[in-house]
Amino acid sequence: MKKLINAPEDVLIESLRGVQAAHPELRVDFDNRVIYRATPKADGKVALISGGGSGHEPLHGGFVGVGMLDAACAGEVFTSPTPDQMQAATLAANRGAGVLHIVKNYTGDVMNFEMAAELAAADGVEVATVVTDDDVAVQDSTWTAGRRGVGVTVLLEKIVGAAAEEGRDLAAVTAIAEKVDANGRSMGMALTSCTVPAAGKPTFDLPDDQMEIGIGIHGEPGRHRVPLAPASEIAEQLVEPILSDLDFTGAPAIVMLNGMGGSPLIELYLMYGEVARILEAKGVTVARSLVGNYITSLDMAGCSVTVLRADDELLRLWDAPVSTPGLRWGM
Amino acid sequence: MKKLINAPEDVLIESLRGVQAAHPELRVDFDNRVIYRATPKADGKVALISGGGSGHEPLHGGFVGVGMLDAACAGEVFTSPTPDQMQAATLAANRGAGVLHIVKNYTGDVMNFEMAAELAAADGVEVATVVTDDDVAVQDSTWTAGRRGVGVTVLLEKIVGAAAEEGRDLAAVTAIAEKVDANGRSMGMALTSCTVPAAGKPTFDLPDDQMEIGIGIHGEPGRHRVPLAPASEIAEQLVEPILSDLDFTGAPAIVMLNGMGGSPLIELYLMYGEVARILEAKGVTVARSLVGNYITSLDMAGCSVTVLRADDELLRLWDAPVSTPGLRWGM
Amino acid sequence: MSGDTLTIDGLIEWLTAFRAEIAEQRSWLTELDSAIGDADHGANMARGMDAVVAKLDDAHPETVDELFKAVGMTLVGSVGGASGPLYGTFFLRMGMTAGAVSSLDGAALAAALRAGLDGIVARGKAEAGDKTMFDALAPGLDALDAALASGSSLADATRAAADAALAGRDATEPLVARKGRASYLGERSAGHLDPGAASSAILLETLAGTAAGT
Amino acid sequence: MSGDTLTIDGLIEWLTAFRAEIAEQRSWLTELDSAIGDADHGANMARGMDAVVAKLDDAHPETVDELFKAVGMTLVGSVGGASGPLYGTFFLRMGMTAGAVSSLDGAALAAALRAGLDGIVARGKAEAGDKTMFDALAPGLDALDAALASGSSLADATRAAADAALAGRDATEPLVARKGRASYLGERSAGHLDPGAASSAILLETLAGTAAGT
Ligand SMILES: Nc1ncnc2c1ncn2[C@@H]1O[C@H](COP(=O)(O)OP(=O)(O)O)[C@@H](O)[C@H]1O
Ligand SMILES: Nc1ncnc2c1ncn2[C@@H]1O[C@H](COP(=O)(O)OP(=O)(O)O)[C@@H](O)[C@H]1O
Ligand SMILES: [Mg+2]
Ligand SMILES: [Mg+2]
Ligand SMILES: [Mg+2]
Ligand SMILES: [Mg+2]
Repeated sequence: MKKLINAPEDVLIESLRGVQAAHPELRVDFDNRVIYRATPKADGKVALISGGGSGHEPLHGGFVGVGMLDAACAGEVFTSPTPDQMQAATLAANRGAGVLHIVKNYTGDVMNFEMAAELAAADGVEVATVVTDDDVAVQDSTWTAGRRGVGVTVLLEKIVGAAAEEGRDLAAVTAIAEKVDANGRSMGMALTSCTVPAAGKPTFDLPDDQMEIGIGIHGEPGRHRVPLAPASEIAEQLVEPILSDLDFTGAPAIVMLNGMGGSPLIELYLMYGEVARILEAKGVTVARSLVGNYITSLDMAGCSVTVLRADDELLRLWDAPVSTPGLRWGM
Repeated sequence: MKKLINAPEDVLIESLRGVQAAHPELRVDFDNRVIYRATPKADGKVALISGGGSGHEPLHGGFVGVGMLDAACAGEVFTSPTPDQMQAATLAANRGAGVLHIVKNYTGDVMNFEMAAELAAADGVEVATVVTDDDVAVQDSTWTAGRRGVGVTVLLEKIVGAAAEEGRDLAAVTAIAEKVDANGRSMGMALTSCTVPAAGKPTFDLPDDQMEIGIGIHGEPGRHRVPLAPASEIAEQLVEPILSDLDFTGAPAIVMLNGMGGSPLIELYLMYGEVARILEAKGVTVARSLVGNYITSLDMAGCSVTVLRADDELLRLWDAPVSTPGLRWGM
Repeated sequence: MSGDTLTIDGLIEWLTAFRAEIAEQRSWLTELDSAIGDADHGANMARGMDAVVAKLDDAHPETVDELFKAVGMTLVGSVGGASGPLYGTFFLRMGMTAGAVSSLDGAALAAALRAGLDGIVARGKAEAGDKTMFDALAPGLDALDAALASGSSLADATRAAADAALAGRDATEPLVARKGRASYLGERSAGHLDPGAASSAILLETLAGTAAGT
Repeated sequence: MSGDTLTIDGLIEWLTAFRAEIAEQRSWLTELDSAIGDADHGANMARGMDAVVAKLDDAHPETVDELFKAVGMTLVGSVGGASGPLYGTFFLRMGMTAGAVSSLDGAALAAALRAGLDGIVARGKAEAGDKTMFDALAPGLDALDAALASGSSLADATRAAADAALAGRDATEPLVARKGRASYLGERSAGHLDPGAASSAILLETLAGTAAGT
């Protein structure tokens, strides 16, 4: 394992130390492993909290700041944080208008956030929860864990963050969150596995002439292993399942071409070119786009595509000022 | 070779297509492979042009925009662009106040920009040139090619871009550029090699228990191959040669912890924590910092440290608004 | 332990043995989780049980409910992931059912374990054959109940439970997962043991070992 | 080619042969550049010479200066890196020195090549022993001059030049680079052939081949 780390068990806390050193605009609670805005938002506004396993940076800690999250709870690598972390974040971030928990749909994350919400309710804080589940690689059904929450989480945190900043109440903010989740779809692929520091070796082996289609963001194998293909075909394999899952025509789309962490930007732009070409051919109008590493899987090489069916309101919230380490514009 | 590409010879042009699709605020001249601001700056302001081999993204194309570059010329991967590209960019970007060429110190880049400056001068455009050479891994001497230009190029493009935006004349803008270069030092390391698409395999082999210290940004081997070490020791090995080359005490420093492209953000933050700790112990006051992938070497895993000895003027220019795909704040 | 009951010390012995065996099997559990999950089950369980043992070194619980509450809260607060709330809930419910007693006989132990399993189901909604820890625990507790009903000693009954859990764990191999991360792999989840079933089998195995006085 | 001169067609034959041999040796040149540079010399030279041959298919130059100007401009405009301006300048200077003639005899060829090398030095400031293309070209042209001075035929003189260039190329192996990218490696640049010296040796080798009528 070749990594810029000291001991595997210290990766999380030491990385948080770097975050605190690099970002005076953030405040890191090292005991609870929670990243807050150094200056909390005004009283009376809904607070947004997210969190999850580490290894997906900039998600979530890199999205704490004006216009996005109020706090992010960092779990061990690929392991949901614990209820006490979430409860601490909920109590500290609450400005009296309630707290929205943004949870990616994984059994662990859902259960831990559920317990945290119970604890916070017991402490008298109003908590609402949105669970993202946008990964079309996973078949949706009620008798399974359902779809994974992946790329749409980034778009949701931005858009809903803007709504909270505007001062809308918890019900309205939650409704927008649900709208974003309902209208977003993602699909990912991997050229390589990634290496969890505590595991010390790649999660799976992938021969030089194969790739995984339908991966999530935890270094897990995907739905299919297929022969390595040119970028144009990879783009087809990612976009097609998205478009067959939801009609994206007749509305402005927000599109993210996300890198999994180990793929260089030159390749991500190349992939975005292919994706944009296909979307145009299929009659999808791209109104906004984002290309880069936003929700990653450690050092995995690969990418994912997220398409959000937007409307004027969502576009306006998307364009609203945001100032976080990972996403910044308008201020 | 596992990459998100089609044919190796099409990587550059197809990636530019993605850049154009993702960034309506930029205009790509595909014939000349030059990236411009879609809306040129006002007449009478100095224009800033840079360029170099591709594979270092976001440098340089990702730094075109308000507050930074006016145009960036893209060469083939790791290959300087040609004089005709640079001449085209110089003529198109000139707003009547002259053009500064920002050149990283590599024989090819220097010679091609030299020829371009000759051509532009023949066309009546006033051209000044700054050559960055901040890599302390390379011994400085007059009978060699001198030091490589690496990380300081990013800081320089930002700071000098702000100076040009303020309306200072070519001599003043050039003087600031020279000041930044003279006061910046960098040092890099690699955990892995990278793969140039046209070469099809890693530029060098690096056993699992070794790393390269003193690399540049072209996937080349470094000055020394040493045993793999914990992050804290790697940080020492990067910071020590920088601090022994220039006195960074008694002035505010701007510090960049840059990823080489294949290292995940969690590791870069961890490294930054180590670097910040050492700098503090050595009496260096970090006034501003930047952590992420800014000047990369394709998919190489590793990082570099850049430290700039700043002053009030440079800090003010650093803080000035900037809006590019790769760096954005204040607007 | 004294005869056919487990005292607080006996229960702590069990938890200590569980922690030791988890440490031993840590890489294997992670390997199982690499195949159909995210390669952290070994680290998760090891972190949690290390915390539990550290906690018990400090806490000196006097009653079984205090003991299991401490275990459950520690797991919930230190593990995260799916296994944190599930194992945490398991022990919290065990404690609530056991009450403020100082030892558990066979029937009380079986009732507590059953309540723990019900807690897992309440949290995770797993059913038989979903390819989860349920598939090791449920047959294990069924075997425990049956053995106790037929008059087996605690040692023999927990041995039967451990064997059944092991068989249940092995039976997860061909299953297609319907819960947890492995469910994202669909058909590809078949052909691998479930990591949580594997750690649960270890839990009942170490219980049998403790009850046997080894 | 006719006897002891190279006509325009002969020179084009040379350039075509150079392009073919570069294509042949492309991976090797890139491998040399991988060891002490940035792994693009093969791609650079191949891209440039492909462009040159495509250009000459269109351009039909009537005089040697037109021919070499077209070659030099094409290389400058298509190669980039260090080799683009260097090889480009080499041919531009060759054309300027050769002038508007329709063929080159030995002396005229030698003078043009010498001017080309001077152009490389003017651009790149390389000296003997810096571990660059200079170290293949300079001994090659010295040998050419010497052979012509002693009355050798064009074929024999260019053969001597090619052999000397090859020896010069091989002699770059132990050198520590002082120019170009390889200089960044310091001592570690020793023990490897210089890629530019290797392509330059091919340039003179294919010249000898053409002059020999092969
Ligand atoms: N809904 C559920 N009900 C019961 N057990 C579950 C459920 N979901 C997951 N598990 C168990 O949790 C195990 C995985 O635990 P672990 O790897 O520690 O957490 P995570 O899946 O969050 O990474 C699975 O092997 C499975 O046995
Ligand atoms: N200053 C110089 N003078 C002469 N030749 C040089 C000089 N610098 C570099 N070269 C030659 O250029 C070759 C490298 O060319 P190439 O790999 O195409 O360009 P780059 O070094 O820009 O990647 C070197 O092997 C060397 O022979
Ligand atoms: Mg996990
Ligand atoms: Mg090059
Ligand atoms: Mg797991
Ligand atoms: Mg090269």
